[in-house]
Amino acid sequence: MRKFLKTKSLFVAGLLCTTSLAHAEDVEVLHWWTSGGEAAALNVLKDDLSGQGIGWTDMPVAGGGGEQAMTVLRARVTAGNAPTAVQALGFDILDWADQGALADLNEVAAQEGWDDVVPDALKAFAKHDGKWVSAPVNVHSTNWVWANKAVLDANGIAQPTNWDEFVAAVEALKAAGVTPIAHGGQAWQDATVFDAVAMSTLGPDGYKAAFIDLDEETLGGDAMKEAFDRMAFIRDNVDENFSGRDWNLATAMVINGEAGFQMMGDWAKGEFLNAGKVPGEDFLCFRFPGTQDQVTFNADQFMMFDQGGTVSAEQAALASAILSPSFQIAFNKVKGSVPARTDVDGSDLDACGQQGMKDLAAAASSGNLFGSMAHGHAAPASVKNAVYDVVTAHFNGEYGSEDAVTELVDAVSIAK
Amino acid sequence: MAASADADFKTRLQNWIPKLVLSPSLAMMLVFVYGFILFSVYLSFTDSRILPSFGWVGWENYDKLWRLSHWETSLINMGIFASLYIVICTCIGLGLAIFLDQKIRGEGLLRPIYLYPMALSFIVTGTAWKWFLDPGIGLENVMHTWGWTSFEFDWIKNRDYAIYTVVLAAVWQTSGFVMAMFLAGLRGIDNEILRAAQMDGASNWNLYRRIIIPQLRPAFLSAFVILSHLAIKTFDLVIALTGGGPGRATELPATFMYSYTFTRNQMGIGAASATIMLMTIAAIMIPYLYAELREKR
Amino acid sequence: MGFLDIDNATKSYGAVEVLHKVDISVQEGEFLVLVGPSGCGKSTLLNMIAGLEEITSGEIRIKDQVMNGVHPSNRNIAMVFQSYALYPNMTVGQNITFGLEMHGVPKPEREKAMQEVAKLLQIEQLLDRKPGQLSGGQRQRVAMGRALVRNPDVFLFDEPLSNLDAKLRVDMRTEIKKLHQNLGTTIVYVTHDQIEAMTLSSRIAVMNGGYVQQLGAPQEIYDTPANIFVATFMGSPAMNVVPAKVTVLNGRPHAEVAVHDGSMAQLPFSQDNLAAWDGREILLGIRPETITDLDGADRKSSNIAQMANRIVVTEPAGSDTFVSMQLGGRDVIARMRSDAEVAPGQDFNFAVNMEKAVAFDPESEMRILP
Amino acid sequence: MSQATQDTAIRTGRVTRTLIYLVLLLFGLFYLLPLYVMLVNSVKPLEEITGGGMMNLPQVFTIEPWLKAWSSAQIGVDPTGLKPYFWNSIKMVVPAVIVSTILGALNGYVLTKWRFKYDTILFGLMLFACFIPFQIVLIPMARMLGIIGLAGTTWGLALVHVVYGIGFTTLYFRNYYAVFPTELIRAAQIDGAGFFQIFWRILLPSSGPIAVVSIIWQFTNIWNDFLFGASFADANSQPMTVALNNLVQSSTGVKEYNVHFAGAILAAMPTLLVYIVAGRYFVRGLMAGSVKG
Repeated sequence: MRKFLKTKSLFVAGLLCTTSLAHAEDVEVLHWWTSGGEAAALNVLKDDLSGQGIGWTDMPVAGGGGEQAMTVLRARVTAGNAPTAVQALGFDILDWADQGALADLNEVAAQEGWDDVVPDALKAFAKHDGKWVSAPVNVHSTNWVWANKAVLDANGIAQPTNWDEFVAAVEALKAAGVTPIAHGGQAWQDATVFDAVAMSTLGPDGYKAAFIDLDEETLGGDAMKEAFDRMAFIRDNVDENFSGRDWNLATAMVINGEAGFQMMGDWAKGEFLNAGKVPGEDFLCFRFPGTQDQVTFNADQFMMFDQGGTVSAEQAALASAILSPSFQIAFNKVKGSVPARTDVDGSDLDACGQQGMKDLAAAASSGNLFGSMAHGHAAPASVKNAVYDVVTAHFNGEYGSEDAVTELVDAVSIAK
Repeated sequence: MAASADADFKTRLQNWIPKLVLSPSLAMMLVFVYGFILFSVYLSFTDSRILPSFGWVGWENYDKLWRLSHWETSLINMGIFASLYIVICTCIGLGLAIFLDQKIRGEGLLRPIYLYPMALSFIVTGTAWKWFLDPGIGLENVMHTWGWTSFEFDWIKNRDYAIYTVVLAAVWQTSGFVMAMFLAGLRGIDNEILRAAQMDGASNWNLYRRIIIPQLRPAFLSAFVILSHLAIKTFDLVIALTGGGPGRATELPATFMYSYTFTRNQMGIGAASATIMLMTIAAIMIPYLYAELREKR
Repeated sequence: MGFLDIDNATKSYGAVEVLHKVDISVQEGEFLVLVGPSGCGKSTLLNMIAGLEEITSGEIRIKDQVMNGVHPSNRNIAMVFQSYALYPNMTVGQNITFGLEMHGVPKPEREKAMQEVAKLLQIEQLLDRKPGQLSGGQRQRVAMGRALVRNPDVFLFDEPLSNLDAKLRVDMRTEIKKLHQNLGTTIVYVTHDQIEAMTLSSRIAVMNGGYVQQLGAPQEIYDTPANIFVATFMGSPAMNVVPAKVTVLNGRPHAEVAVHDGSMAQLPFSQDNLAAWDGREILLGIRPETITDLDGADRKSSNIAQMANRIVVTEPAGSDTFVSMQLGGRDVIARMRSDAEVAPGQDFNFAVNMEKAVAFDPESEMRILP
Repeated sequence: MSQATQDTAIRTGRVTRTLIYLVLLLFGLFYLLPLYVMLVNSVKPLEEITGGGMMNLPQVFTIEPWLKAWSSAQIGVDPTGLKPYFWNSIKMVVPAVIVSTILGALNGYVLTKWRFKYDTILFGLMLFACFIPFQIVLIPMARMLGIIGLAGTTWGLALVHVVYGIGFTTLYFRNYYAVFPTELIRAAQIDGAGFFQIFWRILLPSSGPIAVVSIIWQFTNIWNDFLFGASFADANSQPMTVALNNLVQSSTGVKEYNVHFAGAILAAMPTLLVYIVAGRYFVRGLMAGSVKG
């Protein structure tokens, strides 16, 4: 076996030579969008392609926010049987590009002028060594707070704009016997909250230093301890049953008025809309207090796997279809996110969506757009998970803020 | 038998056919099990991250591994889980088998009920278990609506107790199977010995304690092998039930290894943990296999 | 050259030699019984003849063909096993014809052969049954049928009667003997039962510890056992072996043996060979049936000695009464007529047929007389 | 003493018996509980489930979730339900079970009746292989499948299951054949039967009980496997468990618990059937071999 695997690039090159030619007319897409809405959105893409005479081989593997799909991908690539396109997030794309496994989409990109319409923060993940390797689908922003308007109104709470106001609001809800914060105790949800809290506590520069540059001093600094203290406050204001809860069940608590707030990405909106709620009337969406100007994002992309050196017509068609304005709008309307290209007409989107587009454009132009740590857009998977470990252990009371900071520095250094 | 030089064709054929028949299985075993084990051990000394790569880093991965606090957690969990799981399954299995062996009416109905959990994977039953254990909608809630409001059962949400819910679900799945093995053992015992013991005035309790249970040794051993192998491989159960949480409180070596190899892109550390796992398994199983196989010779 | 030659056959497992240079030549039509206690190597030897175990060194020949390395099925032998080894999933008929089928005998011929054998063994009505439905005796017949149908050069029997109850065993024994007489086949038969060996065989090989202790006709082995092992193994109750001293009285060697009260009985030998042993210790072998009361003594014998001794226990067994006494410090059994008037504790005058007496060298345990 | 007329030697009093029945029934309930939860909730409309009362019987009975799970639920892009994946599973399970059982039987036969030097060590190696955690073989196995050209096929998947099932089937058959009388093999050899004839005509017809054990064991393990199915199958060969996972684990949107439960029961149906139908023979098979020394 070692002979086959002498060097990394040789290894992958060898794999790609054996890549099957069986799907000459089809594109095979590995993804984890299996819920009704997402599948409907993908169907837009599928129909688009079939209009061009290109078949769609569907390869869904749900579970764990794509973890399961990444395992499958690894097996597929190792077997020399890589799919045409794979749904992927942030650093995973760069990791695969490092392995030399991805296709060079520059030709398509040049034709379609991607460089001009995709924000730089996204390009950081969609391009590798100056080559387009991936087609971004959307941008989610993760530092949202969702609130039940009726509950807030009943308790005389206005939309909080900084941490202290947020604390006051939470205390008021608690006093009124409402669960202040709806939360699901899963590592990635804990980390999503932590993202927002850290951004508000450390400020954009501190966030960048800590989670993007992985600066040990910032990671171990006092501000970080403060962030953990705030996490402890949040922990004290969730209900007893939070552990292991799916995020959409937490959202349901806000929808039903059992809880006041939920910190969650923009995909939570779909739940409100599905429940027949109207943004601004029944529920509020606003940036996490203290992060009004910042946007932490994660973007779903389809990375294109090298199919034997050339980009096939089908693959090119798929990539261009993904970035076509019509698909971007159609998809993001369903998904709750905003388009990955900034030049599309957002008038079809709802109020939250339009707000999101505006925020994104503003943040992008003012340098306030940051990749989300919790969603793998700030640091590679190993670091991300190391942060998860510490955040979730702290959140579940395994150790205090002081220890959490030390653990964080340690865990990140092991994972680097 | 080594074939003599002057053996006839049929005899020579018969000498190598058995080996030939065994060889595909052996070849598969050597490549797909032992080859892969070696490969994995080798990887544990490399800088592999997302895919195997072959930069030699020596003991670095092991060093990192032992610095990770939740590797320790997962080992401790394994100890708690495996010992409780094996002991409880054996006790319940034996107890049920003994009870079921008392000429019970409806045995034909009860036996499949005890056995069926083994037929289901946790992908299937995970949600039901999660619901049942969830204090908000499960047992606790049901007890509350039935009027027992002080009833508390929130282990799955509790860092210190969550591992016991994993044990509970695991016991649910396999204790019936263990019961079947003991039942088979009980049915194989010669009734005359029991009658003789009764003539000697042994009470039922003594009959079981002194005569019957000692005779079930092979069943105990089989149960031990099957249970320990299931304990080591426990993976789906944790993923479906707690996802390793709350926090990392129910992480087991198998889930640890999986997450480092596949979701954290630290294949080297994953391989190191796999190597340690394999060595632990070997340390337990090899003496057992040696004793078992030697005896039979 | 015999019909079946076992020529210096040796068997070892690794470094352990379990059969030592066995040398037996069997004539056509002969009934050879290998007898000995368990672990003596008799079954190993049989398996070697069958080809089920390899020969480590030496040769086995059937009809002058060397059989070493020849597959069992090509040796033209048939075997009847202790457990009968009937294939449980086949009917009796299929069991009988399986071997023929394996040898490619066409179906009509198989049928014919099966019917003949079934008739011979009187199992025609069982042909459609499964072995599980048969009694022990019936299984035994089927097992023999399976062997017979092959019409082999040599029949091998591996303790075929040991799983039957006592009465059936005797019946089957007779049956096998009849079969041998009628068919005139060559048989090698393994048993640990010396009565079977005596009744069935034309020759017996007594084995122990991987050696053939003695090979000979049954009567020869009974009357002149080669050593103490053979002497005590063959015959039931076993031959009495007691320490004695040779004294020459009136020019004739006597065995001087202590009776119950320590006084010496002098038993004269028929032969003079032992004169050289004068004053030395020997082991005296006396078969139980040669110690009787005076009336029951063998009238044809020319050498009946008398011996007074005390009876310890009497055991009436219907046809005979067994009487035990102390002789030479050991328990000795005498076999009397059932109407002999004996009682425990009685001082009795025994008649010993010294014509049949045997003497052994106490050191080598080999027979020195006759 | 009247034991002679009794079947079992153990006698128990009336109170003890009542207690025994009570314990047995309680455990029966314990084992049935998850199935009950799944069944009850699979025939409720979704509103009734979200309204709470996990243990309650349905107020409105509906078969809709079952139909949906089987033929119209969204599995990925296409609303195909579990149906096509069911057949994928069958196509993978049947050959894998048959081949691994036959290989196990042959191995057991060789290891007990055609012993040779070091055979015990070989068996030990096979047995130890049962304990290998499957997670570590994923990557090298994927590469192997790629090399032999079986990547992403049902056959490749079946091969993987055969490889990792042989240890157990060999164990079962070896223990069973160990107590099978060797004299029968010898008799057949003298009768002229060869290696395979002996196996086919003599051993196999008597292997019913242990074959049942082996088949049940392999069938449930392979049918329930998720890891290999997800990793080594492609779009046309994904087994039922992967589809069920896609149905149940969808990350966003409304969770249709009733459909999930119905799907889960559907996915479990074949193994359940196997256990219920063959459970009786299972204990018998265990008795016949695998728990004996």
